[in-house]
Amino acid sequence: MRLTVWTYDGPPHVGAMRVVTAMRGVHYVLHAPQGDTYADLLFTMIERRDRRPPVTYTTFKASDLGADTAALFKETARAAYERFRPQAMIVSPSCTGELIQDDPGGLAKALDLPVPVIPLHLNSYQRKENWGAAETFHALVRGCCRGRTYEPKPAGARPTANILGPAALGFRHRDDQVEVRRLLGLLGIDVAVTAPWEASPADLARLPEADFNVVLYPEVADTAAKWLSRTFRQPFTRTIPIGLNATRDFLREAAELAGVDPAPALAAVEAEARMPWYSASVDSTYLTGKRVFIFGDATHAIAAARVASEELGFEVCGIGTYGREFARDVRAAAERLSLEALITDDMLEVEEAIAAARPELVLGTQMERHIAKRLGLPCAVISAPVHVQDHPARFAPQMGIEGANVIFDTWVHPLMMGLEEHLLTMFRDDPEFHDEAAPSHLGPAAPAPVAEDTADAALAWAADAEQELKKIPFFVRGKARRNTERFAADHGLSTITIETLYDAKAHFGR
Amino acid sequence: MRLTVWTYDGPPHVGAMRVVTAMRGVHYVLHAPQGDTYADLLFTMIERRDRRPPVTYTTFKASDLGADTAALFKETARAAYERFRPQAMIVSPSCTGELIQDDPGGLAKALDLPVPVIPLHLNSYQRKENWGAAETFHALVRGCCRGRTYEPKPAGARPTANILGPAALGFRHRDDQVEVRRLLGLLGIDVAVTAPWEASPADLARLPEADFNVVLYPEVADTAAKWLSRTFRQPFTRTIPIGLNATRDFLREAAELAGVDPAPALAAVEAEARMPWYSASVDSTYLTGKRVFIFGDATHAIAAARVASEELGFEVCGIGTYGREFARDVRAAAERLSLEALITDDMLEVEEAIAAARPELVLGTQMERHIAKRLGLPCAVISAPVHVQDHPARFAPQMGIEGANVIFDTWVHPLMMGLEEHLLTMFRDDPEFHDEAAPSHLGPAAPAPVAEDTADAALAWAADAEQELKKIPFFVRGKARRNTERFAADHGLSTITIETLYDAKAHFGR
Amino acid sequence: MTPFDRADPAPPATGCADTPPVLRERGQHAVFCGLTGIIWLHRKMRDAFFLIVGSRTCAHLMQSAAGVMIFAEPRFATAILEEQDLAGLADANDELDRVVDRLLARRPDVKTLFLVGSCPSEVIKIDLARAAQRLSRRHLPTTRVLAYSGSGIETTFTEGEDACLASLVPEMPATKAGSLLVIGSLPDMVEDQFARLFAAMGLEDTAFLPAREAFALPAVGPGTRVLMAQPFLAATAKALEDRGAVVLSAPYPFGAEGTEAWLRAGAEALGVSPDHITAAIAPGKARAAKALASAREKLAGRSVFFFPDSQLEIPLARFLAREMGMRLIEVGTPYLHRRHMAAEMALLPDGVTLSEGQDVDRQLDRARAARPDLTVCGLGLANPLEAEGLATKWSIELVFSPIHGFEHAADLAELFTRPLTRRALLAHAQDQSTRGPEPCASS
Amino acid sequence: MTPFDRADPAPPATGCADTPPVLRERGQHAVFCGLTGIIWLHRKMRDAFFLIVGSRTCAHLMQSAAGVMIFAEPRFATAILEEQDLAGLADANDELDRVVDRLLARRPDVKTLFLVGSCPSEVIKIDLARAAQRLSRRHLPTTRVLAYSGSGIETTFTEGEDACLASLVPEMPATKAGSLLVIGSLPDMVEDQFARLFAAMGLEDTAFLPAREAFALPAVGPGTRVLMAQPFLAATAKALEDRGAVVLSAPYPFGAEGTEAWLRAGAEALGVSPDHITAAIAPGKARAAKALASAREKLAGRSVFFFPDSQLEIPLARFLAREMGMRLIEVGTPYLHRRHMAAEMALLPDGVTLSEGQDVDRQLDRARAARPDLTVCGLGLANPLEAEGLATKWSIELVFSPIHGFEHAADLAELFTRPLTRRALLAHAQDQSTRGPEPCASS
Repeated sequence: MRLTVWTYDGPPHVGAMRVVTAMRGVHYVLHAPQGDTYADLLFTMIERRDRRPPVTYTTFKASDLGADTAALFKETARAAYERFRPQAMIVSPSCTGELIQDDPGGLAKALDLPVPVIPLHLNSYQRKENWGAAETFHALVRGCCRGRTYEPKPAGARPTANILGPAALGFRHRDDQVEVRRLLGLLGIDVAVTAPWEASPADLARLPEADFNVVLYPEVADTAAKWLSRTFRQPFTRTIPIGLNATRDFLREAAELAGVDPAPALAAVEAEARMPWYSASVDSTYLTGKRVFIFGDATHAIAAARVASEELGFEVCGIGTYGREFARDVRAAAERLSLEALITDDMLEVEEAIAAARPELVLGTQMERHIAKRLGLPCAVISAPVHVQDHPARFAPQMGIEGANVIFDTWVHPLMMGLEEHLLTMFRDDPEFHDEAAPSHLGPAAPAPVAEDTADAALAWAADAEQELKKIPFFVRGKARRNTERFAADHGLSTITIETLYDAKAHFGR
Repeated sequence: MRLTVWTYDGPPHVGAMRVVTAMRGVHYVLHAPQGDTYADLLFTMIERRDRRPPVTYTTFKASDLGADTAALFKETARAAYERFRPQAMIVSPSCTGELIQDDPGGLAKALDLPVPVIPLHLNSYQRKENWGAAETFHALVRGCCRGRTYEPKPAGARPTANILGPAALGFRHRDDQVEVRRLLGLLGIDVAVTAPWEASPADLARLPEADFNVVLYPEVADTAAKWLSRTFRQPFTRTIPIGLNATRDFLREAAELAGVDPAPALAAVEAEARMPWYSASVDSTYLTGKRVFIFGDATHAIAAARVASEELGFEVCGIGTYGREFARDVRAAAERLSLEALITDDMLEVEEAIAAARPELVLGTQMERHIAKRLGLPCAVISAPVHVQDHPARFAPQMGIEGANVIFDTWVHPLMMGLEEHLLTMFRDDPEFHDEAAPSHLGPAAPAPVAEDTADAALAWAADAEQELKKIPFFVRGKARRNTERFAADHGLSTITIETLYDAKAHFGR
Repeated sequence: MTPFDRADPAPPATGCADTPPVLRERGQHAVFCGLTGIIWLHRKMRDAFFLIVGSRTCAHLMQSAAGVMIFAEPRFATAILEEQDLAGLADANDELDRVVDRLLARRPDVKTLFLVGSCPSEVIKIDLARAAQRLSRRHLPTTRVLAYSGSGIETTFTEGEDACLASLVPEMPATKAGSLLVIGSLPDMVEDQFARLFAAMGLEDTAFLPAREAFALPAVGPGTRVLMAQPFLAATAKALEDRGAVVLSAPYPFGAEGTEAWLRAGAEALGVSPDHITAAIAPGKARAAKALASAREKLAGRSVFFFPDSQLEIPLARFLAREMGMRLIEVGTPYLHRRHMAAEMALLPDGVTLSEGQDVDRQLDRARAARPDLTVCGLGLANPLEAEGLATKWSIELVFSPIHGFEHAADLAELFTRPLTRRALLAHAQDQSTRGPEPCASS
Repeated sequence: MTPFDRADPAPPATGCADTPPVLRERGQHAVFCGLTGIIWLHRKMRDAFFLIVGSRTCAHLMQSAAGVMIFAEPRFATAILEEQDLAGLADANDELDRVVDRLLARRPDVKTLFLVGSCPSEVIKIDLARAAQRLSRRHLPTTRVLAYSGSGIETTFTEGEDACLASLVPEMPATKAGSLLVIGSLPDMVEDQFARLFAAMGLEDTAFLPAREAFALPAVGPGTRVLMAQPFLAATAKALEDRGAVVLSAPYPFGAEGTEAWLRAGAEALGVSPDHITAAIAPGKARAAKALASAREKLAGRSVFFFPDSQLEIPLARFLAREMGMRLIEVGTPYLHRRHMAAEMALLPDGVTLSEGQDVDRQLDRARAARPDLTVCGLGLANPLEAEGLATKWSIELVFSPIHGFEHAADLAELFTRPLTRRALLAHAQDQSTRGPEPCASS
């Protein structure tokens, strides 16, 4: 048993729902008790979808367990087919369904429906949401491409690519694919199929026709892309175009796969992107070296680390993911930053790590927003799981040129602005314009008290040193406290005096 | 003398700078002391422009006053021409310059420069920034169109329009014109000239060639559009396409002026706009009847009132403007909402009006953000003057289809979300999930104490009634207090009891 | 009784001769399971903690249904079963002990810990009742450990609260005194209002279950008269009867009519004179009448369709029909307890269709065919129906909001008028935009 | 003296034989006027209020230069002159009285009110000094009213602080005691650090002007030794000399070297022994040396170009040249006071170009030609120069930030390294992106 307060990933069948809900013409029959129907509201409320997910639940009860739940499944599956007439169906048990061992796949096969019925094996007691999405997408692609064989592309045709990965309930999937389609357009590459987003089973069957695949979200599309690569010799892109450097890399990678010249597209990036100027303009100087803690799915965490350190000039002081499937990649990214990656799906562990790192900005999921709020830290959201507010009405991609603009605004917004920091530094005792005031552009709010516990119980702060510490503006006070205590510990001091404070400052620098 | 803490409008020569800084090929010689050069940073810092404004200041000193400031002006103007080689120049004194009565226009004429030199008469002790912008644009248009005459348009040509109004330092001018250009594209109308934004004097000279003018910001373009209408029989649009209803109206109005069918463009609005669904979706039900106070320039205040009441279902409880030139229009808009408009440029008066209205949301300028913060009210910015943060990197128009999406996100963001409101209502005494918590999606912040003064000194709250009032969630408590006190006053009660509180609730409704 | 016993699934109908016909449906249900009640229970009982023994789905349900909006660390958690837990049950008990020890070490302020059974824990038959006894022995007197089931194979939505409260009943101290006990979670503000009203009738010692501190349970005995503030508490009522209490029959306190009848039933049972009651309730009753008048203008003559959700459907439909003049097309309820609904059903207008259970697709067909003016349904259905042009009221709000009693009668009505008002506002504005352009620029 | 007198425009150079050549320029200045000092003065003196008598431009300057970022109601305002005020000056005085009465009624906590002259008020010759006397008579003992000019035709940027402090000097009580007076606004934290250091040398009663409460002015007399913490206080120094004080000559306390020399000058003048001083400053000096080492690595050998701004340019250039090893291309200063800069100029390296006054376009031409590694300039020029590929440091930050003394020597250096670090970071990353794609996806 694993004690859990909040979860990052839902169960694997929710991943399956994210795939089928994004698609058209697929129906999912889930062998599950009635409580599992809550999952519908993820899509209708958090993502504000205007249709029910294409899912039918058998909603068996305790009284059915003694009777024939297998018959209930067959009856439900047949009725669902009759009502929705999908091009393909998927079937699986939810976690409770697994326990009663009814074999939905076999039962559905026995119905002999006139469309492909694809059984999923989701291992609910081992696997999680993203794995479920990848497995479902893979199963659907395999199922729909059955019988297709590798055919060499005719020479001289305009290059084409599929966009793989965008699913329902993803973080900005709706808008990312629009921006990536634009990037491919800049290269003169046509998009053959985008999937699962609004793709039908017939569209999936056309996947092998494209020259290569663009994998936007490895969490969803990696397994399928690899199968397509093995089966139809379709290469796929590995760069996630989040941030302008990655966007440039992506353009080069896609151009190479398509055999086109990336130069015009790269020139368009330089001409159109606003983020480099916003980041270079002098008001952004104060962003330099701000310590950020990053946590999210692997794709967004790795991308955020690169954007933060290369394009915004932040210092990444912590990085982690809840996505164990891609732990190796996150560890590698951490190593490049001389950090140790935090691989966990225990939100309390993440909270501890953030509290210990005392960052000046947290980039995370909705869960890290909880944590940052409690610790009194600024935070921006970079990855699912997210709030209804992170499915905005406006165009808000993370990828490509406009994605970089969006990232600049979003990550800088929670911070105190440059000149304001200095005014605060100078006059922080002023009764009207004081230290506890929130950044002036944020709401009618004062920051929650920053957790100011001394980490090491063996250390004591002299009263005047504590007083002197309070003269340091709150947005760097945590760091000053941490550095001073580390300095004292390293030097075997048990009491921290004003001198210790300034010795530590001289030692560590600002 | 007028005692002023903050100003909404700068001096008129700043309006002139907003016009020439947006343009290309114009230079402005300003007869002004050195302190007036601060205005450059408005453009380079707040708007992050990468070029100095095309302005040369004479920067006369006290010691020059005894000597020949006129000679200084001439020397400066000649040097500026030599250095910058503009297509046209404008000259004027700033406020101090006006006092020394040197007549820059006459002096510049005497220089006999080989380009048009247009003198401005800005009346710094009477007029303000927006008037200065309108006057400057008008003067430049007249100056550059000198000698042009009305020519009927050839029949059968594709319809064309100019976009008039976007200037430097405006509220979202950069992005609005992109969106409006797209709207005109949907109608099949070509944009001939956009001005002043990136227009040259030569472009201004081409203005009379278009079929009609689109006035985006009457504050800047109204005077010029009227002159063009009188002089070249060019009609101009009067609808400002902020919000979807106004966007539809705008499309119909432009279609009529161009003689085209608006139906395809209107259909595109329905197909593309996300705001109607976001506003209709059930999570938005709680927005219904929220009381909003609106203040800004006339254009944005009037538009905001329409969007708030028609498209978001808010109740407008106050509207006003600092733009006296368009006071009549704001009064008319207020009358349609059964309100009296607040026409003032005294920020303290605005603060009083907001405190008295106790709105649940403030839509205003940077100044109202100050006020709302002090009063503990949520606020979104809808009009200049604005902060550096309101010149975002991302595409953030207010007009057209995407503008409506942006407005939805921006105005709803400061509010507590629907379900959250209800949880708060139910369990507001819970020590962990309490009333003083900020909306959960906002930063590490607790709302400032809402000003809870009793308006009428003759009224007293019984202790248990005060206690009962505190059980009402803070986001509607202000209204409950105001209603109860009004009820007590109307009924001649001097003490407010629990019964009074509930009597008032029954009387006024929720 | 174990915490997993539930009320008799089909008690004989009592005292209600002319009940309306009931459409019993079987098919896909789209209703929360009983775990969901923890969302309000963990906020209402401030010294309690809820530990669900279940799957990742249970944990995900909890945070998705409302959790992500609550920023403080919640007073609930899930012990997620993993592959190895499925193999050996003895190990599962050890695991549970370990998890509870860790939890209570972290939260020593917890005085009542509920172990909450789920679908998987029920199917693999982990005996949480026995585990609770074992853990109570270990952690009392600091922490009392109880167990109940919120599993979706046994409970729907609000039945989770019923099972939870029922598990508290055996812990209540005994009394011989005569007094009133109101059962069902109420918003604190509403609880205070009812307490004030009963106090005004001389019933100063009216008790509430659950109390704000779960550890401080009210007493129960033969003198106890139980007034149900919520209709879904059959198991709790039965458990109280087992302790000798008398459960009163009354309509539920929704709307002015329901509130008056409910207050009278409680007060009269304790011997308060009708005149005394009339005098005590007069101001609130008058206020409710006044406040409801304008809502009635908006609702009268409109039709309403209830999808099953919280078992509040019948009392709310009664209020909408009788006080607001609405037409009831179909009133769905996940489960119909005829005895506890008898007083309500007697008040329903003729010709209403009641439905029990659900086949959600067929019910949607009926709703689409009827095109009601207002559809009351869960969050999974609301936006899709809005997109089809039907105005909806999301039903879970009716469980969270203060809607009981005189002072909130108009708030209750307003929850139904608001979607209609909004649709009218937005639609009107769009019609309006066929007017000519606004005179925005002039002078 | 009236508050509008300024320091002698060209005092004879003293004690500095080999001063570097000075390029005197005439042309467009791009420097703030003296009003801007109110941005920090109104925060430093917490009982003071600044009423600018000026135009809408003055009000707009104040909020644009920094105001919109300060959310509390500022302790400054503008009495905006309107058309009718220009006609009759007698009326203007009445108007001023009315505005001041209204202001003080609203802010009864104001103990010192400064009437601040502006370009328009100077040109139309409103006599604010007389007005201040009249208003002081009316509002004392609650509020003292003083006047000075911050007009841009008479003062540049930091000269506003000079004029303000000079206006306070006649109000200072007299003393015969010998003590140290530090003049110039310092961040509170820095003031505390200096006070601690002087106290460690036995100078417990070191006073600061301005004090945090403007009403509580320090005393002055023949025993007073004045140590200038900022270089731009010529008028204030002169006014103190008129009161009998002796103004000490020293480098300014920027960098370890400047700080030590400055502290020594102050302490020695009060008779502290050199050894005592050496002992007291040793820890801070050692810390500064240590902390500055890494900054020096980043700055040594790089070139720097100063546009004129705050008169801090020469001391800062001295620090950058001598302690950081930077090459000085041009050091512009709006105004060069040779006497108060004598100790600094003696320390400047050979071959540096000093420029006084400004022709901004020609100076930009020189900067573009020199392509310095770092350009220190105002906010109007910084982004345009960045866009041309020049790294810049916005100079106003040097006035706001704690940069004085040992403990902030590295912070001062860091203000110059940061733009270089940032440019390097961002440029490096862009080069890096010519690497192959990141291995983002795998399994």
